Amino acid sequence: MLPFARVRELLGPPREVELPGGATVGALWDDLAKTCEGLRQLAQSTRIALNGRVARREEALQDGDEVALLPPAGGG
Amino acid sequence: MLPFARVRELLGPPREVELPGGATVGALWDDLAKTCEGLRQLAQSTRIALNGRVARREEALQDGDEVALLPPAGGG
Amino acid sequence: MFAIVRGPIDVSAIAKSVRTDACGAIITFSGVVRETSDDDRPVTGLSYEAHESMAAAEFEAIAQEARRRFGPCEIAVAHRIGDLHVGEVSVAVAVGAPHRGVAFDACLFTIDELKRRAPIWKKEHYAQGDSEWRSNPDAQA
Amino acid sequence: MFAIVRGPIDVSAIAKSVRTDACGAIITFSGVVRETSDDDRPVTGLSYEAHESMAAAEFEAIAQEARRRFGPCEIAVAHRIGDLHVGEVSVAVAVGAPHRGVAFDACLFTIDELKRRAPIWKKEHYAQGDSEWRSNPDAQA
Repeated sequence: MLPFARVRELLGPPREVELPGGATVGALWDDLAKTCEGLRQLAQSTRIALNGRVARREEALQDGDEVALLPPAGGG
Repeated sequence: MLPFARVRELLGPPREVELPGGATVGALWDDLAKTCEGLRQLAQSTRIALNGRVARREEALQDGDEVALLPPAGGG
Repeated sequence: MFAIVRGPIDVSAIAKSVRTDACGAIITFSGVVRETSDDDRPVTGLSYEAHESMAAAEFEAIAQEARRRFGPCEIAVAHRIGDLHVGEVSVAVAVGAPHRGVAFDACLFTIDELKRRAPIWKKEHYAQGDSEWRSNPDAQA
Repeated sequence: MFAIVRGPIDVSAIAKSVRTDACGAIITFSGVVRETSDDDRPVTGLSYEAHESMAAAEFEAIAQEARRRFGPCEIAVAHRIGDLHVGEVSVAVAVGAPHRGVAFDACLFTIDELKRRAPIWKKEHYAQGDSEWRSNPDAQA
């Protein structure tokens, strides 16, 4: 789980996350948001990328997947 | 008299020109064009600058004036 | 060249990388750290971070889209991450094309799209001592 | 800086000259000698000449007009004269502005107007051995 920018400041540095078999991208988000009020407020604006490409909530996770949490872009 | 680009190739390098008192920009052009068929063909496209600023044919010349002959621009 | 870099950006080198013998025009855009924020607060510097592999891939996707839209051209993009002072270059885009119209269009499109969709983030550090993550007004949601 | 120069143009130096602490965007345009003419003849090089004082004054007049039209910005222009080979830079325009919109607009306007009205002339030298004076399609008459 690879959080960036303000999401990283809420969740801390990248870390491994244990999930039940068949868990989805959405389930991971809900799990993280459960204990973090700040993260819940960013639900609308945060995109989630699975192995380097933006993913939908329904997509299933495999062992070793990289899930990145991407706040709105600020580059340039 | 300061000719540039294709006009310079017709008239040769910059040179002093003797004109009767009260001569105009147009009179200088006509004097030069009289003996140069190639220059007559460029009458429509050549602008004439008097002391660094584009001039009309009717403007009178003074001793020591710089008259530049400017073909269409090709810079860039 | 599509890169996230950690040190100063060499804009000349990026410009050179987009020149071919068919090239009649090279445009470079450099984004520079300004002394004031968009809401007019004095700024001392910026920190950038990026999802590096996704950002580089996005630069390349944007460049391909620019070529489809505007015509053949060479495009290079470099974005710096880490801490930057006022006056330093945070991003450079260079475009080489046979004629200037394509080069201008492709360069503007590339920087506009980069700001909208590349996974890069910016924290502004203010003269008053506080800091804030700032997203772009047109960032993709 | 508004200059006619005889040697290679240092685009980085010109870009640096337009930066202020209010500057968030720097655009450079470089015109480069292409290997083919507009009518597709192989080109070995170009020779430029200029009415130097009138050209430099025209650059400055164009820059003032650009600022009136698009807003505050810093503009620099250098045009090289003499003999140039394929790949060499004949002209560079740099614009520094708080935001990129003004910088892009002012840069494009400046090079368009320079080609239209600056007293500079170009002779193309072709691979076949002949040469020709070429004026710009939109040159002021």
